[in-house]
This record gives sequence, C-alpha cells and structure tokens, in this order.
Amino acid sequence: MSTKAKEILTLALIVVFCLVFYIRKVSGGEGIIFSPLVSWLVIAAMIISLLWVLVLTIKGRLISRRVVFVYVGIALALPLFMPFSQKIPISPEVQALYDSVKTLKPGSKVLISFDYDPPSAPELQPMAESFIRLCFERDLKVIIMGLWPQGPQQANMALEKVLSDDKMKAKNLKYGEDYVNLGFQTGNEFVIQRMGTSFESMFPTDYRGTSYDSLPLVRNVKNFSNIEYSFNLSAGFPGSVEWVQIAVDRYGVQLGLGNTAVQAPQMYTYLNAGQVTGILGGMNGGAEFESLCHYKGKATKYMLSQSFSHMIVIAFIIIGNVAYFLSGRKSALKKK
Amino acid sequence: MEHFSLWLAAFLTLGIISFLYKDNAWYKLTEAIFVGLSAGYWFVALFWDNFYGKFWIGKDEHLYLYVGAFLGLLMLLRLIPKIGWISRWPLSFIVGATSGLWLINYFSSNIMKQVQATIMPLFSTQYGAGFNAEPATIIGNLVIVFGTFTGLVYFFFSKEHKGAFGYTAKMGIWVIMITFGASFGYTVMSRMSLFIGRIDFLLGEWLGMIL
Amino acid sequence: MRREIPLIITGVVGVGFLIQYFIPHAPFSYMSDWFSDWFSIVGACAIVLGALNLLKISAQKAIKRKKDWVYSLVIIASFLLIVIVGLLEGKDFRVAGTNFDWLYNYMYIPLSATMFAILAFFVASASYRAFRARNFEATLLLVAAFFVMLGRVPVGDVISNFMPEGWRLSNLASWVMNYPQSAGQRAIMIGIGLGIVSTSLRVILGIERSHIGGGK
Amino acid sequence: MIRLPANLDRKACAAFFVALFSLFLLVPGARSQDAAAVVDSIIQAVNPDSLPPELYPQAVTNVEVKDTPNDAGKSISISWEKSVDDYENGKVKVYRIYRSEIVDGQPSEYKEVGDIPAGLDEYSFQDGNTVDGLEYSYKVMAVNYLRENNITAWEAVSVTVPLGPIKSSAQWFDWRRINAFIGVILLSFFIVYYIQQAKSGKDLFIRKIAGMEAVDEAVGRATEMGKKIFYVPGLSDMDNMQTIASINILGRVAELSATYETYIDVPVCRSMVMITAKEVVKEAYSKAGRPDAFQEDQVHYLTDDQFGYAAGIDGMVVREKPATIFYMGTFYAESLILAETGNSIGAIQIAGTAMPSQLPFFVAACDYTLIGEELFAASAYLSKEPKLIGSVKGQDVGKGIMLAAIVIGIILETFNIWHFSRIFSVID
Repeated sequence: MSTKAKEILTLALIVVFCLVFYIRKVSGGEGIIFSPLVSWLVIAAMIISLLWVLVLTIKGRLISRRVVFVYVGIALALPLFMPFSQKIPISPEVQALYDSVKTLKPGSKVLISFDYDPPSAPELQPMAESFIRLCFERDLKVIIMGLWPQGPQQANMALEKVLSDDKMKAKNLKYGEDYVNLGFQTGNEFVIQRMGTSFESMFPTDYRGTSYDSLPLVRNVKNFSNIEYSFNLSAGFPGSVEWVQIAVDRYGVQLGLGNTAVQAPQMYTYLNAGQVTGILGGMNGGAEFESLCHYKGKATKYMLSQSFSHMIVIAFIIIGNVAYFLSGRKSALKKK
Repeated sequence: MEHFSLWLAAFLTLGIISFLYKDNAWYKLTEAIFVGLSAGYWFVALFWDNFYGKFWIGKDEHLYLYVGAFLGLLMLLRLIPKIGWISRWPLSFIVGATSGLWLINYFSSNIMKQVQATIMPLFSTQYGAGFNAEPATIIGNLVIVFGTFTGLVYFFFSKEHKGAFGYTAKMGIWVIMITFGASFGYTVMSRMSLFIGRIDFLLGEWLGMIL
Repeated sequence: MRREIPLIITGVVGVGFLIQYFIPHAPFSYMSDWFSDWFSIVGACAIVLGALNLLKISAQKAIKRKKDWVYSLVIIASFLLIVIVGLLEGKDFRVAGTNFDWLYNYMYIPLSATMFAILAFFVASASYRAFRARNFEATLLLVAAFFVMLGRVPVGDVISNFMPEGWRLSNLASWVMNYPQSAGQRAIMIGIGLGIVSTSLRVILGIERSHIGGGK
Repeated sequence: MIRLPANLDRKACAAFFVALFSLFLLVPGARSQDAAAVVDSIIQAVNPDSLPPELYPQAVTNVEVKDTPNDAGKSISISWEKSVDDYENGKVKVYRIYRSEIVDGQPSEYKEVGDIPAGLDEYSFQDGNTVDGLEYSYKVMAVNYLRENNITAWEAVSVTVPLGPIKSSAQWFDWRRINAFIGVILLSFFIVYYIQQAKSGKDLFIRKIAGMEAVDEAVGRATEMGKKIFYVPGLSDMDNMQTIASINILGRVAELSATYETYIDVPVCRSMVMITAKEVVKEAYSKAGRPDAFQEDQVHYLTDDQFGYAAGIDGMVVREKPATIFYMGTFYAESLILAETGNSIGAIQIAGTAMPSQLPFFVAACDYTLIGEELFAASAYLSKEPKLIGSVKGQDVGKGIMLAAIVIGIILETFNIWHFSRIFSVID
C-alpha cells in the first residue's frame, strides 16, 4: 500500500471513530472507565512496547520523532480512563501559601488577579477554583481583577463552579458584598502601579458596569493598603514578575502566586528573598493545594496522566542515553 | 449550531495536531486561518481597547492622550513614502522612554534586590539571630552564595577565562546548567498539563468519552 | 537632520524617564502612566501598518499565483471576517453571546490552545534528543532535570519511599529548586540587569544607534 | 549622510550627568514637613445607653497622623497601637478610620475612609484620597460587633479625639531611593568612563561569545547552500530592551548576509518592530554596498498573536527550509515550538534571550545560545566598535563591585558586624 493510501485510510478511521463516539454521546452515552484489570493490562502493554523500543535502540535502530509523539499521546490520554488514585505529598511552598491564607482574619479582603487566558487554563483554573473556595470557606472577601483580557471570564467560570457547591449555597454569598469582579484593564504593569494610588481610577466600574462607589465591598478600598492579601494567577507577562516588582516591592503587599509550571522556577528566587508567601506551581501545585483544602478537583483527577507522561519522558531519556553510549559516543546520533 | 461549533473546534484542533505527523494541506489551511484570524483579533482588540477605550473615551478628560494620538499619527506617515522617515520620531521617543524606564526598573529589581537577597548571614536564619541555622540551611546558603558568585563570574566579558578565574567561570556555567536542567524538568510537567487540557476537550467535551 | 533629531529625542526622553523614578512630585509621577497610555495608542495606530503589510504580501502571492496561493486567500478572508464582525459588534465585542465571542471561542481558542499544547510533544522529543550525557555540562543538566521531573509528581515519592521522611525525591526536588536553581537564576538575573543598564545607557547616549536606521 | 559632530557623545554624556545631578538642587527646599500629631485617646462612646458598657473596647493609643512622606501627595498616613482589647477573640473586631475636611477652622461631617480587621500588633493606614492643600481631621474607631448571617445585630464603638489638622503634599525627591540613585550614578560613571577610554584609543579585551563567534559560519553556510536565513526578533514590542538589543544584532547580521549576498527573511509580530527592522535592514544593505538588493518584503508582519506567530513561522520553516535561523529577543512558550521545528529540518540555530524560563529550551534545541547578559553584549561583540566594547567593560566593573559587595556583605553579616544588605534595600 502506498503512503498516500495509508494516510487516507488512517484519516477515514479517525473520522469514523469520532462519528461513532459523537453519536453515542448525543444519544446519551456515558463516559468510559476501564476496570482495574484492563488498566493494568494497558500499563503492561506500554511497558513491554517500551522495552521493545529499547531493544531496537540497542540493536542500533533509532526510533523517529513520530514514535515519541505517539507514546506521549497515549501516556496522556489513557490514564484519564483509569480508576486509580494516588497520594499527593505536600511541598513546603504550597503549605506556606495555605498557611498564610489561613492566618487571615475572617472579613479580610483578598485581591485575586487573573492574568491568564484559556490556553493556560488547564493548569491555573483548578488553582483558581480551590483558592476561591478556600477564601469563601474562611469568610474572606474576594476582589477579582484581570490584567489579561480573558482573565475575568476565567474568574467568572471559576466563581460559577465554586458557588454551585451546596456548602457555598448555604453561605448565601452576595455579589458586591462578599465578592466582586472588577474586570479587565489595559496597561499591563502600569495598572498595578496606578492601583498603588487608586483602585477606582483603574476600575471605575466592575465588569457588569456597576460603578465602583456603589459596590459595598470595595467602596472603602482605596489602594493596596486596604488589602490584606493578594493572589496572582499568572501565565506570563504581565503577571507574577510585575506583581512582585510593583505591588510587593513598592507597596508592600502580601502576595501569593499561582503559576504555570514554566514560570514557577523563576519565582523561587522571590520566595527565597521573602517577597512572596508561597507558590503553587503547575498542575501539581494545584493538586497539592486541592488536597490541603480537602477537595478533589480537576488537578487531582489529571495527576495520573501527569505521572504517566513524566515516566514516558524519563523512559525516552534513558533509551536515548543507552543508545548514545552503545553507539560509542558517535556524533552520528546527534541529529534524529 | 452547537454541533457545528464543536465539530469546527475539533477540526481546527486536529488540524494543528496533524503538523506533528508532517506539513500537510490540513495544517496549511488551519495555519492560514490562524494567522489571518489572530491578526484580525488583535486588530479589533487594539482598536476597541486601546484606541477607542483609551484615547477616544478619555480624550476630553485627559488632554495628554492627544500626545499619544499625535505620535500614532506620525507613525502612520509611513504610508506616505516621501515623508515616511518622520515615523522615526515616535520610534525614538518610544525607544528613549523604554531605555530610561528599563534602566532604573532593572537596576532596582534585578540588581539591588537580588544582591540584597544574596547577602545573608551564612550560619543564621536572619541577621542578628545568632548562629541558629540548621545544617541543611547552612549548606543551602553556601550553595546559593557559591552559585551566584561563580555564575556572575561566568558573565565577565572583559577578562579572559583563564587560570583560577577560568575555573571559577567554568563552575559558574555548571551551576547555570543545573538551573537549566531543573527549569527544563519543571517545564516538562507544565507542557504535559496543557495537552491534557486539549484531550479533555477532544475526548471529553467533544466525544463524551471521559467520565 | 534625519539622524540628529531622533538621537536628541531618544536622549532627552530617556533621561526624563530615568529621573522620574526619584521624583514623586507631579508631573514626574505621572510620566510612566502617560507613557503606558501613549504606547497603547501608538500601538493601536501602528497595527494598521502591520495589517496592511500582511494583506499586501498575501494579495501579491495570490495575484502572482505563487505556490500555495490559495492559503493566502484564506489568510485575507479570515482576517477580514473577524475584523468586520469585531468592528460591527461595537465596544462590547467581548461580551458572551456575540458573534465575535463565537469566533473567539470556537475558532481562536482551539487554535491557540492546541498550538500551545503540541509543546507537550516537542518537549518530549527535545528531551529525548538533548538529554544525553554528552559532556559534563550536559550530564549536570540531565541529572538536575531527572530529579526535578521525578520529584514533582507523586510517583517520585512512591519510588523513594524507602528513604526517611524529608529525604524523598519530592524534598530533593524542592531543595534543588530552592538552592542551586535559585543561585543560577540569580546570577542570570543580575547579569541581565547589568546588561540592560548598559544597553539602555548606550541607547540614551546615542552610542548604540542602529535602531534609528540610516539615510540623510 | 551628514556626519555627527565628533564631540556629540561627550556632550550627551555631560548633559546626562547634569540632568542627574540637577536633581540634588531640587531636593533641599522640597523636604516634607512632617506635621505629626500624637494624641492620647479619650473614649467617646456612641449610644452609651443602648448597650452594656462591657461590650465597648478600649480606644486605640499613640495615634499619629502625618503627610505620607516621599510620595506624590494626595495621601495622609495614620498609624496607631492596638487597643488593649485587641487579642484573639477580643473585643475589637475591626478598626475604622473617619475623616472630615476642615472648613473655616471647623471640621465638617466625618465620613468613613477605610477599615482594617483587628489582629495585628501595629496598624497603619494610608488615606490615598485627599486633596493637597486642604486641611483634614481624622478619627480612629475601635469597633466591636455581633454579626449573624451577614446581618449586624449590634455595634459598640470607641472613638479617638479628632486628630489634625493635617495637609497632604507632594515631595520632590524620594529619599527612600537615594541608594538606587547613587548606584545608578556610579554604574553609569564606570560605563561612560570606559567608553571614553575606548574612544581615546585604549585597546579593550572582550572574550569570545560562542554564539556570536558562529555567526560568520552560519551565514556562510546559508550562502554555500543557496538558502535563506531567518531572523526572528521575538514576541515583544519596541517597549522592551530585549527587542532593542535584538534589533541592534539584526543590523550586524543583516550587513553580513548582505555582504555574502544571502537573503535574510525577518518575520515579525509587532508592527513597530516591523518598521524599525525595515529601516535597520535597509541601512545594513546600504552599508554593505548593496542598497539595490534590499526588498521591502524581507521584513514582514505576520500577526500580533503569540501562537499565531509560532504557527506561521513553523509553516515557513518547513516549507522554505532555511539554512540558518536566529532567535533573538523576548520569547515565551513558543521558543521550543520554533526551535524544535527548526531542528527537525536541520538548520543551524543561534538563539539569545534574557527570559530565564525559556533559556533551557534554547540551550537544549539550538546549536548556540546567548544566555541573558550575553544577548546585550552581543552587538558590541559583533560590531567590534571600541565605544560599545568600552561600555561592556564598564558593566563588568559594575559586576566586580557587586561581587565584592556580596563577599564583604556576607562576611559582615555572618559575623554579626553590620547589617550590610540594608543598603541594597529598595522597599521604603
């Protein structure tokens, strides 16, 4: 069969697969979950095939990029159907963040800045949800804003999720009194700088168009000195670096960070220098925070996929090095 | 419409993923849509957020905004080839302002702040606390001081990296390599999470396979 | 004059924005705010030039029937589609339920989120290729990455369960992140700070002037 | 082309220092008068009959109101020590600050300007909403209350006597930043000094920067293979020093490729960068003596969008297969998408960025990487212009001073001699 024919066949199979499952979903089909036996079989099959790849490599046949891609895809997708759960160890920087929130008195005002957009939501949305949940549980007042245009929409999604919980419904939380969403403002780090003198000048209205003055929660909040704690969910610029440099360094704000795992390493210098109280790094940080808050959210659910994908990457690094050493450090292996 | 929306989103998602296999017509189509759509998206966003939201609404109250509009106008003179060189004026303004602001901001945050954080008592938890640090902290402090010192030596440009100086610089690049390794390792995790998000869309929201 | 005036503007404006940091009094206190607003407005004007450039090059490609010219038409069409929808929508173009919002949610988001997400694959293939113990530096990179990668997921602690509390892989990963990693970051940051100060000064003093271009 | 007067640089240096030092002249007359008013408090119970007296907390003590120092005005600071009833589950739940404008010597109505929940040891509040020049009077209240289901059952309030009158004003120099001021002047001095040294003909050494060493070879290879060079100037706009540094490097690389008669393609994602890069490449071509070879479309805009830009460049890379790719400037997550795709077609890749989070990817996937500060020194290295090299020498002296400060400081602090790190403090 020619390559072209193979490609068309594969494409057709994918289309059929999608159609079958889509029709199944539309007609009310439930999600799929593997039984433990099947799960173990899948894992065993993956290990055996990896060993096979190792054998091939030792024999001198290097695998192509595409094979690596297929393995990564499988390692990320299949664990979502497995019924296992795992214990999550808590790292000190997550504990520190949780503790610093716990020491706040009920009624304290917490400013949460949503500085990310949907592409980074898989990592940051679970943190947002569990942080807001924690604030509400401890009767803290939540003020939301965004330096990224799509941030406040993400905040609304998180709020909706948290408030739909029965425990939260019982608290009878009111918009404007217990939480408020000030919306998005352009100007990147300059927004933070100007908030140092006046919140109202940057957010004359909230995202619904209600004027700042008529929101009881923020009416008396002039600037950072009226905020007890702030939390920044950040996926890049403008984000944590700007919050630390301006809000912390210039206005002495107490700041906690929720970062994508890419950004997190850079933030450890700030943690060390005492500029931030704690860091949630990546989906793992989110899962740790969820377990501190005794809540099973999406971060916890996805941790299995996460672990699997790490194992796959590590496996390939080992395979790559085995091949490298067996080839007598020939530079021929350097490319592909 | 809802079916169409989901299938369209899935079509575009899979189109990008198909690039992993090889460059193909599907990817070329999605790439073209992406480039055109995102350029247009930012065009609209900048028009409404910056031009309308910042300038048009605020111009009567804040007269200084006219300066921005004037600079923008000078920039647009580019469209008239004969006097296009005037657009260098707003550009020099921006470059000048950026240099001034960055000079001082990075001096305080990257130099002052980081040097301050590096200067610490090695055997105490903080200045004046006496020799109260635990062995792990002391080792940590030593590692930080050693790493920062050697790392900075690596960045010396005006001295040849030879002799003792060269060895120090070499250790500096080792520390930097460890830093890169750790960052890389951390990022592997982050990147995996992102694709989990897309799988959640494809297999969950679209095909309804995930519980 | 084509070079002098820009040089003078750069120098004067540069010094002005440098000293504003030390002067809390108006108008210096407003300068950085002003600049942010001005820059936003200039950016909004400048994107017209960029968009015209994109349209021009795509149109040329289509007219000359160069290879893959059909895709150039797709670029033009999708650009015009979202711009027309967005401008007709008015200033509340982002509100949920608008046509712009639909384009955003069902076209823009899947595209950009997926482009972001295929990094998962590139990161794997890059590690497969790059993490080889080729020399001492590469080995250090490999070892640090290895510990952090394992230590940051629960599996790491399952493997290192035999170690006493406080010495498991997750603790080790934290230690690496907190100390050697921090040290390296700090050296890089101080270096960057010095580099930026020096480059800014060169620009302000007019020694580095290639950004101004040439001509009379 | 008009030549610049040779002494312009010196004039510019002089002007720069005059501008900096003239700040000092502004300073003396502008120091703030800290009109501080310390008042003992007297209990003024609100509605004394309505609640049992034991519910009332003691009022706060040692209240101080003053114009917030080192600021742009419009702000008054109030600080106080906690009430004796401020302890865990004590009688103070919250402190409220009230303000009134003084008109004709008499305070008008007091209105709440802020509150702080109890539970701290010392309190300070900044009222950032005053009008400079007007006189104000303040009161601080210690409040006890009972609240059930968001409804306040009762409140017991103890108030201080009116504090003031007090005015807010703006200052001409921020004394908290005097250390940064001196530091910037010192560092600038060294840089300018070595620039002068270099200009007067002193030969200054600059070490090899591996990535820049390879530029010749990389451009040469593209020429041999008859393929293009891509130059990607990163994601940021002209308001970022990395982009400016990248544009400077572009000037040198474009000149080189013009000399070798190799096509350099610059896809950009910001319109202003496009304009600047066009000027730079055009100038490079005429410097190389081939002004006619420059094409307007060599520098072209794709999209402002991060991943749209990455998708576009990926497509260009796999279709046009450039021999050499430069990535210089600010990069975020797209760094690895670009570098891996470039690697898959076997291009020589030279990267440089000051984004610490992206450096590892470039190091892993590219042939050469400029790490942080090297990006800023690269244009000096490539140009070999004495003045630029002089500035690099000056920045090295700055680095030396930092290293010395770190060593001395650590010795002083470790042996408890002096709290040295304070002089680098940039907060307050």
